[in-house]
Amino acid sequence: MTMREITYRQALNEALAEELERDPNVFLMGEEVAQYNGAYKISQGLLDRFGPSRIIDTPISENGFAGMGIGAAMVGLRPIVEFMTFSFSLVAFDQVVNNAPNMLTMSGGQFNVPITFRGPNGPAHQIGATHMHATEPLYANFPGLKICTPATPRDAKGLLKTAIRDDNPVLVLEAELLYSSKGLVEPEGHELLIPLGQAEIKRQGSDVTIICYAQTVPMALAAAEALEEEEISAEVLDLRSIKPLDMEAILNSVAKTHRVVIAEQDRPYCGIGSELCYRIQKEIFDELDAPIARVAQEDVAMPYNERLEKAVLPSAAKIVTAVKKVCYA
Amino acid sequence: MTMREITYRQALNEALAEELERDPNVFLMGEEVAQYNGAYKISQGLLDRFGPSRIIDTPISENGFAGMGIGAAMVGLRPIVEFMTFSFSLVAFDQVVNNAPNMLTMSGGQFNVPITFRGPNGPAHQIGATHMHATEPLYANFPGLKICTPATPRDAKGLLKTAIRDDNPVLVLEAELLYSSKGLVEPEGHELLIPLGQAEIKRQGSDVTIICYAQTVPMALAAAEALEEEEISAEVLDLRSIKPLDMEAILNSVAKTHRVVIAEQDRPYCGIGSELCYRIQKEIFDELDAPIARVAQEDVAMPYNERLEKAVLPSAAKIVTAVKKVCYA
Amino acid sequence: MSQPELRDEVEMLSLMLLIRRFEERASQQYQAQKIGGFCHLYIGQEAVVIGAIAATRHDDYLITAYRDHAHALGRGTSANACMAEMFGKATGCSRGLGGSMHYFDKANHMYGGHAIVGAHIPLAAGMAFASKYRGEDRVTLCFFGDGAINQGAFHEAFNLAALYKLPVIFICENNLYAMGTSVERSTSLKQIVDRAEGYEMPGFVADGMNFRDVRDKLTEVIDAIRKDPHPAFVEIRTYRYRGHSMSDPASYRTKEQLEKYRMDDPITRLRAQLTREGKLSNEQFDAMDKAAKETALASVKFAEESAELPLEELYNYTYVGADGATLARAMSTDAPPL
Amino acid sequence: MSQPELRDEVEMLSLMLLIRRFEERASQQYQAQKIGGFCHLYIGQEAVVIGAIAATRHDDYLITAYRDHAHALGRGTSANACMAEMFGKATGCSRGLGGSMHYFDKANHMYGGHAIVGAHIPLAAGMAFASKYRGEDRVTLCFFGDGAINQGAFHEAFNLAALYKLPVIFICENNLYAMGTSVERSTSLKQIVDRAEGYEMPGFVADGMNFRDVRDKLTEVIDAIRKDPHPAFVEIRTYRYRGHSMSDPASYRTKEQLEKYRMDDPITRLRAQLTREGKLSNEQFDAMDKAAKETALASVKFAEESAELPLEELYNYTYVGADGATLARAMSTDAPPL
Ligand SMILES: Cc1ncc(C[n+]2csc(CCOP(=O)(O)OP(=O)(O)O)c2C)c(N)n1
Ligand SMILES: Cc1ncc(C[n+]2csc(CCOP(=O)(O)OP(=O)(O)O)c2C)c(N)n1
Ligand SMILES: [Mg+2]
Ligand SMILES: [Mg+2]
Repeated sequence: MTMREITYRQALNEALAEELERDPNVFLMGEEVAQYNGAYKISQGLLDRFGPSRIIDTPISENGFAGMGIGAAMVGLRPIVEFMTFSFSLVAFDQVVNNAPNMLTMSGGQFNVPITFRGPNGPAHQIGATHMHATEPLYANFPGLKICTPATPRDAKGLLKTAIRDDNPVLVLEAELLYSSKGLVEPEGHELLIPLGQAEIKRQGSDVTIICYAQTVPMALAAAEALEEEEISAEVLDLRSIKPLDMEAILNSVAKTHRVVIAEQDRPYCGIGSELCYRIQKEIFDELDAPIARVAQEDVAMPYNERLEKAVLPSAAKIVTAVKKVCYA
Repeated sequence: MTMREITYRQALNEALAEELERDPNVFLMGEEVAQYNGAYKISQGLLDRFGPSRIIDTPISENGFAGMGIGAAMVGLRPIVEFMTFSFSLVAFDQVVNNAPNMLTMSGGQFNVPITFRGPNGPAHQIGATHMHATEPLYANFPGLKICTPATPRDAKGLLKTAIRDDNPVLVLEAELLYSSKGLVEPEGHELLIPLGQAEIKRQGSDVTIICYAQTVPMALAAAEALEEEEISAEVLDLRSIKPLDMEAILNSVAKTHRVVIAEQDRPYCGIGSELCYRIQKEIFDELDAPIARVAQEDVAMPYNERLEKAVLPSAAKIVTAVKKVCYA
Repeated sequence: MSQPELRDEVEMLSLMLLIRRFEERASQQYQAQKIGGFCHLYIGQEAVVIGAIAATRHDDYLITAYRDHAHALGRGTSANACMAEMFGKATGCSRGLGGSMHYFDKANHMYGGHAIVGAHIPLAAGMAFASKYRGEDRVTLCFFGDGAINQGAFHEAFNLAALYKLPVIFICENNLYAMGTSVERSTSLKQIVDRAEGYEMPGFVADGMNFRDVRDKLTEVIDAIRKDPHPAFVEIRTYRYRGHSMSDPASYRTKEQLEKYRMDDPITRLRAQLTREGKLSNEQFDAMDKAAKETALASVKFAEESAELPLEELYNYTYVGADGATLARAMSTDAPPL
Repeated sequence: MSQPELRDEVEMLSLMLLIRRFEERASQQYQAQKIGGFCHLYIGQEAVVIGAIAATRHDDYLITAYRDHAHALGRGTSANACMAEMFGKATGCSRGLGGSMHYFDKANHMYGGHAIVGAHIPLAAGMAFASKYRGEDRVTLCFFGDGAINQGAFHEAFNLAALYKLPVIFICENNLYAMGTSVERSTSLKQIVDRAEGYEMPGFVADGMNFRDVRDKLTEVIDAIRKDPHPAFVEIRTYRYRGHSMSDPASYRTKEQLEKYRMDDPITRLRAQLTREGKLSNEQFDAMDKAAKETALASVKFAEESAELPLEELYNYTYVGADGATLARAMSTDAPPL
């Protein structure tokens, strides 16, 4: 099978097109997804191909159309709801956390909600305090949701397709800053389905495990590269899914390296790394040769100024610093 | 000074009355706070005493009146916004997390937002999946917010008064299940101000530190009592504030006991205990004699059935189990 | 599918009686602490839901808020399943996981039972969207209270439904109060139905104490919607005899107001109409009432004798799929109950 | 305080010119990558904000969305502070922490610059609440786009403002599009102003390409509000010449439509009115335009030469109070920048 090099954006677009093609119950709705082909052009060409009854432009009513998606899912459709960014999902928060994941329990198992919420999430560039939220720790706190965070075109395609087919509500948290990045993906038509809840080792190593996801994956790879020069061999473990969490992969890697740095794109307090810390020390406390270190955002509202923004965000350099901290601890 | 025994409800009521009396810029708004005297009667008598221009009934528009409070705070008032429960703050999520705490940064320091959001939060009894959210880990993730979680009448009064006087947005997360509980409080008129960010040891002990807050405080105390019979001496540390977090008090206690159980009322994934795990192991990794254990909710949507609900929630018995786990580890 | 026959009025009256007797029992059981949490009684409003049900097909979608016992009973959920739900039993319509506020019954096209004020209104738009998407002529009935009309969710759903011309009837059960807040203290409008104008949606008013008025107005609206999908807003004026929930003494209302509405009782009125028209004898009515009371009483027995879900099923309702329980259990901390 | 004198029209025209020339420069600087993030130009809409400012007092509260350069400049924020803000410099009106979408200027009663669509509308209600609470006769001006009217926040704020009779003017700058979505594709209404009816709020329409029409309509509305506090809704019909933001080619619009509006340019029109009436010579206009261009150019120089906030101040803007920076820094993880 010859792999093709395509962008993360293209990969998402292919996933949408393939699933729309496969299942007439699948439809896409959101702001500017149809006539404008998507604010970030993820839905390019889909209106032309699938028509206005399946590719649906909405008003700026996130709470309303998120709820519409949930209602449609309760009666058998499989909606894909695009948030122009997940920062705007905060005005729809109640629908995403109270209706989508609670319905199964509240109805005693009668109503599952096969909906996919997707869109860019987390750090972007200089768009300020309200527009760059990494929402993964907020949503991870709610039982009933599944969450994935692809970092490569291949993962983007394979995870989105799986999400659309899942019978539970799934959030596909895309990385805006990686939309134009390229990577190898199986040929079109090849059924690429990557299971939710499977991490992937993106680089083998033996001295330290860098756990990362979404936008921190390329940073972790760059850090690993830099560390090689200092003779530190870093394993880069991409979670790919936040929920379910692949604890097995994590523990296997940590059992090998005995040192952990978590590189996360979110804010620190009750972030993804907090939970990982608990779970890792819980399972293999005695295997750890140093405290687990984290590289998360600084705990400040995001400044517009570029230099300050950079200071707030994780980076390869910060990951290197943290790795050294745990390696020479 | 002779202390009086009053309820948690009464303590909150006194705090409101004293602050309304002290500062004409303070006002209270929310659903049923005025004519109905509060759904949980926290604002009993305040309408009669302070009149309808300062004790204001609202429609069921949480997002709208939370935003109104923020706007009023930007121009110099000091609003107290009651959420009938913090579960309903989820429909106002964007206002609480995007407007209140970001304003200071976005305006380059020109606009602080001296607002208090308060109301019952976390587990209640048999009101189901949508109505019992422990919102503290969600809000703790946002820089710019302060959060306190009183567990006793004295803390309720002292923390609420401090919150109202704070120039930042503060969330006072009250414990509905403790509203009728009693405790000793300084006489009325005594200026009881408990600083945000100061934990309190509610019971001294030497073998294990049980970190708790809000509804898990009485559980932890009961657990400690039970453990005494098994000759385990448990120190009960009540965080009182979630943000800022009193790491000094935590580390002092852990340095003494070397074992930690975190008893939290929230859900596990990215909960308060997750963050504590990270911070404790980060600071005194070598002092820990066992992995840190947590007792949080089960990660399921809250069932109505009483027995299942009980199985989901933390309890004294579960805390005892966890303590034994870390003590015999 | 063609229009159903006009549902038999005597049968509809018996449903109204069932609702009333069922809730009287529920109230008693609540006081006896057999029922937990919140419990909101519908007594006084019976003509609203039964009028609507008389005007609709069984396969039309129905969704409502937390004051939902009547909606389920009206749709055909058994009194047993309804009572058992409040008792938290596995035989309940939501297996005891939902409680009074979350009645669901898929087979009877009852889509809940929703407790966050206003939050189910967008769901109704989505259900209507789905029937239009599939080319069905189903109508979605969405009930909510007068307090819900000031939620953002209401507004967004109304605009979306109007924009996409969705076949949904938004029914505001205006019982004059949202907890202790009267409509004029919550809403800047002379009459609620006028909110429809802000969306160029047709608006109607019906007398919620009068079964026939509700049924006839809704029949007209539904006919129009089935022919040509579009949303409509119907304000149905009614009254709840009891407090907001079991714990509310309702001291914000006058005795006179309550008495005025009691004099206009929907059951008494429909009974009188039918009797006058020779369609119902006193004996028949008494028999119906007796049957309703027996059904209600039997439901208590049924609920009491039913089993709860076994603790082992705790993790079974968070995710569907073969590994659902494993996923839900994975995040347990250090003292799991199982 | 008494009504202010009618503001001098020539001065108002010069403000409109300043806005236009400033944004032309900003556009150029954006293309040169001196400005980051999102940048939304107001060109074409100048008569809206300046008409409003001509009708209000300087101490009236003003709040708007992210297309906010004109609102700050109109209120008296210097071009230097505005340009420096986009450059992310400490001399910017929000110290370079807000960027184009978050202009704030407390001294000039400019309360932002808000980027979540609709989310600032409740803030406006709160500001108006505060002036009423204190017994001031201030009016709050709240600007938002046609796309914002379908947010729940809009609806809740409208009802609250109407219910509490708050002195706030909600101004919808209807420029026909929300990004690529035209009003008729987002809103189920023949005209936006009719939304006011759903709240029994007075509604008005003004021609946003005509400074005098905006000013006169708003003067009337404001007079009424100052006498007797209440909210009002004003739809002002206008057009943005540029794309939604710098990155939008606006291919969803026709050339003809754009040309039609350009022919009706608000600056050209006010100039012609004043010239016709002998209040403005061509020389005066040219001098004003030249001054506007120079101010804009100088603002670029100022912004370029200004310093950024030092990195050490990173933690200073999260909490106020003596220990604010300590609190913000406390949650740092293992590789803090400082
Ligand atoms: C978002 C939200 N806010 C507040 C509540 C609490 N609450 C439950 S019912 C209710 C009153 C609703 O009144 P109405 O809509 O008129 O319905 P009714 O009870 O009269 O049937 C309130 C405030 C809630 N459940 N959800
Ligand atoms: C809640 C939310 N959803 C989506 C966006 C993205 N967004 C920014 S501006 C905009 C269009 C707004 O249009 P309009 O209100 O007409 O204002 P205009 O840009 O025409 O001035 C959208 C969708 C946002 N900022 N906030
Ligand atoms: Mg009501
Ligand atoms: Mg617009």
